[in-house]
Amino acid sequence: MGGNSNIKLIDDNGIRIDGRKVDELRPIKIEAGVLKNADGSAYVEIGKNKVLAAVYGPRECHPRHMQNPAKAIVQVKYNMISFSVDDRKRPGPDRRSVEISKIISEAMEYVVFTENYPRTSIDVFIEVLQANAGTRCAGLTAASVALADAGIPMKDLVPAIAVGKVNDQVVLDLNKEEDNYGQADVPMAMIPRTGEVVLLQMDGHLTYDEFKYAISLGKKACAEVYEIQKDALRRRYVVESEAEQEQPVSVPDQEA
Amino acid sequence: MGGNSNIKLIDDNGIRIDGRKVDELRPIKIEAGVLKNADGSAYVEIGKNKVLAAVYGPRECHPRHMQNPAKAIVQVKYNMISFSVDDRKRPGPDRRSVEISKIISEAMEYVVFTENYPRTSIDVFIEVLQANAGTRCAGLTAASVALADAGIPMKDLVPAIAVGKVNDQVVLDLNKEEDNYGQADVPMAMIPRTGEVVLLQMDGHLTYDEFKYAISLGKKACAEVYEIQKDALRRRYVVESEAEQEQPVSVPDQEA
Amino acid sequence: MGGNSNIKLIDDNGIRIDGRKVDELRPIKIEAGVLKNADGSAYVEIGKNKVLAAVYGPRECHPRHMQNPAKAIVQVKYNMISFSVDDRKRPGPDRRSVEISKIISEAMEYVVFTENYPRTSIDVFIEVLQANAGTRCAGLTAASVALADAGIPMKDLVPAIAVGKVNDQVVLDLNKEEDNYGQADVPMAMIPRTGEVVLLQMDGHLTYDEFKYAISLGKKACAEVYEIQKDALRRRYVVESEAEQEQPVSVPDQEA
Amino acid sequence: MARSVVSEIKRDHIHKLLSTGKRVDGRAWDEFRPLSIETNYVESAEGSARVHLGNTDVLVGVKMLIGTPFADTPDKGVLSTNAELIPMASPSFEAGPPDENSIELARVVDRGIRESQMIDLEKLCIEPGKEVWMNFIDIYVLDYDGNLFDACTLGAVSALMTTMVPAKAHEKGEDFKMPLRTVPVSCTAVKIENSLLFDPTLDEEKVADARLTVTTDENGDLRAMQKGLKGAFTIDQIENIIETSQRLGKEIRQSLG
Amino acid sequence: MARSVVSEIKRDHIHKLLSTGKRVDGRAWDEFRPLSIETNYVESAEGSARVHLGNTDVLVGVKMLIGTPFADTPDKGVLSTNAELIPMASPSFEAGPPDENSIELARVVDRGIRESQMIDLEKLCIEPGKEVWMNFIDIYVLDYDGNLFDACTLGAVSALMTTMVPAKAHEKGEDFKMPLRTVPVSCTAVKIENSLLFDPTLDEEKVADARLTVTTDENGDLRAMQKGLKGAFTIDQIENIIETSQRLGKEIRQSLG
Amino acid sequence: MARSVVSEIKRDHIHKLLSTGKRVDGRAWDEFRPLSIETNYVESAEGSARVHLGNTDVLVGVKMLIGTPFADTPDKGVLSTNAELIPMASPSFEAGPPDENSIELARVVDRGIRESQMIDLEKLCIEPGKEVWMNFIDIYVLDYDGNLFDACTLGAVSALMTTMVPAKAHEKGEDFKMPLRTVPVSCTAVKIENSLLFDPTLDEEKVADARLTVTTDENGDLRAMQKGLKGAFTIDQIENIIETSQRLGKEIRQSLG
Repeated sequence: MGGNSNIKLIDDNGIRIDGRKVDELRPIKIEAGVLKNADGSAYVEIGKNKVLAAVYGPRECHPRHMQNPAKAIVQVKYNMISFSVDDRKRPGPDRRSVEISKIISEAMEYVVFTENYPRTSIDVFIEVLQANAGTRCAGLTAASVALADAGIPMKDLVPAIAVGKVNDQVVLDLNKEEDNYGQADVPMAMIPRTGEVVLLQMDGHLTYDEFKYAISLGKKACAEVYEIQKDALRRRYVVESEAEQEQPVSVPDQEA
Repeated sequence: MGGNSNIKLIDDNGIRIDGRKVDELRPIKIEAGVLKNADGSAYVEIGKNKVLAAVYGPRECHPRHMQNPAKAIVQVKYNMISFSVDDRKRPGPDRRSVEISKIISEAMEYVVFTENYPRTSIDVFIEVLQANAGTRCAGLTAASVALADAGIPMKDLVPAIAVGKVNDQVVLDLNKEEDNYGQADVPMAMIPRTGEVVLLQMDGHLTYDEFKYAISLGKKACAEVYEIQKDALRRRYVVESEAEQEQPVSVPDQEA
Repeated sequence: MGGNSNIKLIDDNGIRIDGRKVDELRPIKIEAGVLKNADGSAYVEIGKNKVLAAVYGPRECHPRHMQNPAKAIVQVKYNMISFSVDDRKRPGPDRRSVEISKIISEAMEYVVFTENYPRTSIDVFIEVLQANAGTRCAGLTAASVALADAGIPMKDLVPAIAVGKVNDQVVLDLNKEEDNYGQADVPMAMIPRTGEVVLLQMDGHLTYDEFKYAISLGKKACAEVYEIQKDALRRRYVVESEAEQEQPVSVPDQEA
Repeated sequence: MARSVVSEIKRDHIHKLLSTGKRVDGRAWDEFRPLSIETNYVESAEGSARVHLGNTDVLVGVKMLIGTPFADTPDKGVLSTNAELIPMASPSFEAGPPDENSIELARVVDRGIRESQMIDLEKLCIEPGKEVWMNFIDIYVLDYDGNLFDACTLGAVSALMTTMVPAKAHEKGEDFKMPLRTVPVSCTAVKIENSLLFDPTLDEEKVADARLTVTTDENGDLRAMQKGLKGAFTIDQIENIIETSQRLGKEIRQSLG
Repeated sequence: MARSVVSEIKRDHIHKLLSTGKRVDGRAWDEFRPLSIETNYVESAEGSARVHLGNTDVLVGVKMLIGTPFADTPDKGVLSTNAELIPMASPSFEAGPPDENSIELARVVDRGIRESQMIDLEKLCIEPGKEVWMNFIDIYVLDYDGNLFDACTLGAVSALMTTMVPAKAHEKGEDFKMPLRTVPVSCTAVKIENSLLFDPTLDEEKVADARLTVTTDENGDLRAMQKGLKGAFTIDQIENIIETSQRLGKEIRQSLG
Repeated sequence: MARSVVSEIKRDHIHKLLSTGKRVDGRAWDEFRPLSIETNYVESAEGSARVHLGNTDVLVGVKMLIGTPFADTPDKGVLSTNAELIPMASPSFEAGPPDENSIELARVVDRGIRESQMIDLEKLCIEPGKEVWMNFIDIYVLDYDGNLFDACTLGAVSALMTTMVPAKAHEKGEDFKMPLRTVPVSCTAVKIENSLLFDPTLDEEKVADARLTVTTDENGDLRAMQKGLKGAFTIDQIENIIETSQRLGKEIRQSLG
């Protein structure tokens, strides 16, 4: 967090530089089933973020010593492509993406019924194509839609959003400028039905009261994102059903 | 390719800077069976290039997941030693040598009767000791002699040569200066008996007619190289037969 | 070795900059059993060196292809922590530590009854916390105490010490300044009971006579170090016996 | 096991159809799959293009940085091409540094652009021997259904055609369009037994004996070629592929506008 | 196999005790293990601390070098935090480059120090845009018995509190104390079924469902948080952990002098 | 399996012969195999030598670049020695970065050259603290039949003796011969039971208990030593090896001309 910057990011009417109110999300677009090879996939746009998620599995777990005889392991790899940010990022994992992959993996493992698939691996690949703050939340949001698209049983979808503090105000869903010059960032993921928090990080400076307010904002936003996730899956289901009726007989294994 | 350079590399009598005619090969020297540990080996000098090839195998294939239950895999590693070029090359594979290793592997796999050796690996190591343009062709030329020296059944030997374009003329077997300042380079490998092309690359600028002429030059040159390869094996066979008659009884496992 | 430096490291009374005589060791402190997780451990201070050694094993050998069906392998990893030296050392093995790990491994393998534990690995980790010349000898000295602490049968403990040459005199147990500006360094490890040398290196410049004198100094010093090693184990044994009598019943597996 | 039985069945199916002159998806032997290109797909890149060629889906971005030129070309910008076969795109792709397949792919794409002299690298020199523009072309394969060579060359060429050099942000004057001279197009064919097939799908690639990529320029001249896979071509086959690539290249180039 | 039976037994034991409100080692749910900190443990470091928290044993050193600042913070020193989970410390740690566990550990410790603005990085600027002090905080875990986040944050904070900037050796004037502004303290709790336990031992971590680390400053304000493990927290539980961390943080901070 | 039976037979054979005072190839215990050295083998190196020692075959090249000196030796050239045990040379060598064997080999060769002060590194300083010559000695083992330490030291020393410093190409005046002061020679012996054998073959190395390498200078003084393998030496044995190395070193040095 850049800390107490003098840059004015919220005007006197409480309007942010992209025209939003402090408790308003950026426009969100979610699509399920966007890739052919993956067993499940999803595309998420939130503001200027563009994120793809693909799921392979349950499949044989490599390396074998990572197999769990009692359940599947969920391995999420979060990655930013080299030109998704202003400065070219060298391809390959950096320390930030290793940490994010770990906490998203842990969050997803909570909702997937891993006991159904002992000894297997469920691999989720998140690629950030264009980044504009909040990519780990967009990635997690995409991941659970992709898992559902892959037909993997889950307790529930996992919507995620970041709350932050800018110009001494708690605001929802920071954009890039707010993230760069803001005072705090709280990425979180919550299962709306149960109120359980499966991802939570914080950095910057918040009083305890500010934090409690931030969490309440995040809770409401997760519920909104959740509806958009469900809607994407609903649309996907319709498309798939129609496709099944139209599909011509062709290569043998497409029938299998 | 450096492109249309003004450097005059062919004189008015059609003679190149090293005294050759445009369709003339550099002096070639091939020797088979030059290393003791390898199952087969060959040394090739073509102009100032000095190249060694060694074959190990058929032997157990590592890592195991690369094993093919139906046939052997041919793994060629092409490498330039650090002081084989003017600027010291850092030891270890670079992107260029990875690509060359791949295309030479593919070329060799075509001629080796890999079905004879299921689940095994045939490993070919090419080391460029001194480089002077055309090392991939010299390496491939050495590789098939080393395979024959190792007693591995093959459809045929694989002679290789580069054709190029210099001062707007198509010329055979570029040397280093011609390669640096030339306009096109076409490394190729052809099995003389069948006319099959197993390696072909091109970069630079050629009209289609120039290309066709280049291929015809290369075809003739491959036939020449082929004779020198066979001669090396013939000489090797003679030496070996003589050695067998002279060999004293010594360490037990030499008898095995 | 810096070679014939003009820096005076021994005064006219034969006293070194840290007050020692030429054949005098730095103060040595050894403690066994200093870590909880390791199967055996030891801490060695010699002058300003601070070194920890930990032993795990005999345990399953990874990777499996390194298993020896007839005996255990001894794998020592010597490492300097990043702030153990004046210039920050990048974490991870460098070439120096790879070489030292190898020769310490070889020395330890001689004394461990490896035949007792076929197919296993005995892993020794040496961490130099603070370095002041002679760390490989301090590490080897710590390693055999840690092995004894782990209850692994050995022919004997292995004391090690460096002898060197400073201001044209052969001196025992170089400190950092003597090592930096000295003329020769001879790290050695000798089993006092048998007089067998299991580690020996030399660099710098020694006449043969100087070398022979150096070895005789080292031999006496190894006997001194040996006594301190044994004393550490004796103290450790007493502590352990007392602890056994006092230990309350607690977590189940501590009883196992 | 199941997977290899399926692939055996697919192989037979492809061969049987080919023997009657047909491809599985009904295309002619020299017909490309539907092609769509969306340029400027990623704002943070100086140029970018997302290419769908049938079900093959690739994203290419161009980033431009200021750096020092190579010692032997002090007055030229630097071109660097990298390809990532990310595990998202196929169950057969693994995470990790570029392997031989992605290296070959990057180098063949690079060769087509470099050898056709598409980019006027002299115009990307800021101060000879000191400062030049470095072009990083990064290729990400998002979904893999065959013929990456052509899809990625198309992506790289399209991204370059929309690239603006960000001079202003680096205080080097006004932004300007990437200085380009020609538009190279690559066409790839595989050989399956004695049939030649352009723009192979993944299923076709898997049963192919040999592969040839031909990159041509506006004049139909040859700029780069790469033979691949474990089979051989006759010279007739090579000439057939070149002539067809010259023809198809012209059509594809027009669609690039 | 034997190992997993033991761990099954341990798990049952921990659960059974917890159901009666007790921990295996007799501590209260919000009680830390005995803490001892030896500062200046390593002379060759500019600052160092060896921390024993129960049987967890970590050594932290600070090295200071002169380097160039980042382009976006030309007037600030650089902070770099690294953690090594060396195989000496646990049979489960492997040699090699930092894995996801050591990266997360280093980043959480770093975040607590960075976001609390503990170090006055402006005072570590020598010449803006040219020369600044670079702080390398290196964490070595020597013996692992749980709760590395708190032990390592304590080690890093203690090492920084004793760090002298070696200006003289670099001909940059007189040595001076590391310019510090605040003392962040992290407190970590795990959730096992419905119990919350602070400063978990390794055995407790192994059976825990979720973990939360809260780093607070002198005012009890929040500076960094990290939720981990494969379980979830309710908001009530999170608030309970934060409030307890504020209280425990104050006590621990006093002991740092 | 078959391989290990063969090695068992070989071992017995070697032992049986040694018990009668003989080596498998008929040499005396202190006799080197035939040695041939071809210098200037590779034109692109500043100096090079190909060494055959019996069936051991190594190629050493010296490349010289201009670089910056180390901070603590601002007026000295830099020496860097690297050894590659390439898979061509033996079925037991694997591709990849240097392992412990090639690192030990490179460091022992380097130590002999460095500690004997063979190269007058002060004469390789161009501008103190700014520019010096960097010597890269690269060792490639082409065929491995034992005693790499001595073959590679001979190769490195011979390559250095023919090295011309390429000053002209770098616009640093006229080329000049590498400034040398002495010729170090290493002699290596192994111990098999109670026999000492110099210049061991691969078969002898495989059954050896311990190895000792002794590098001496023209005066017979000791410059570097390295004990290896999992056995021990008595002091008497060490002294025997040193005295013999002094004698053999003198003979070998003469053959280097």
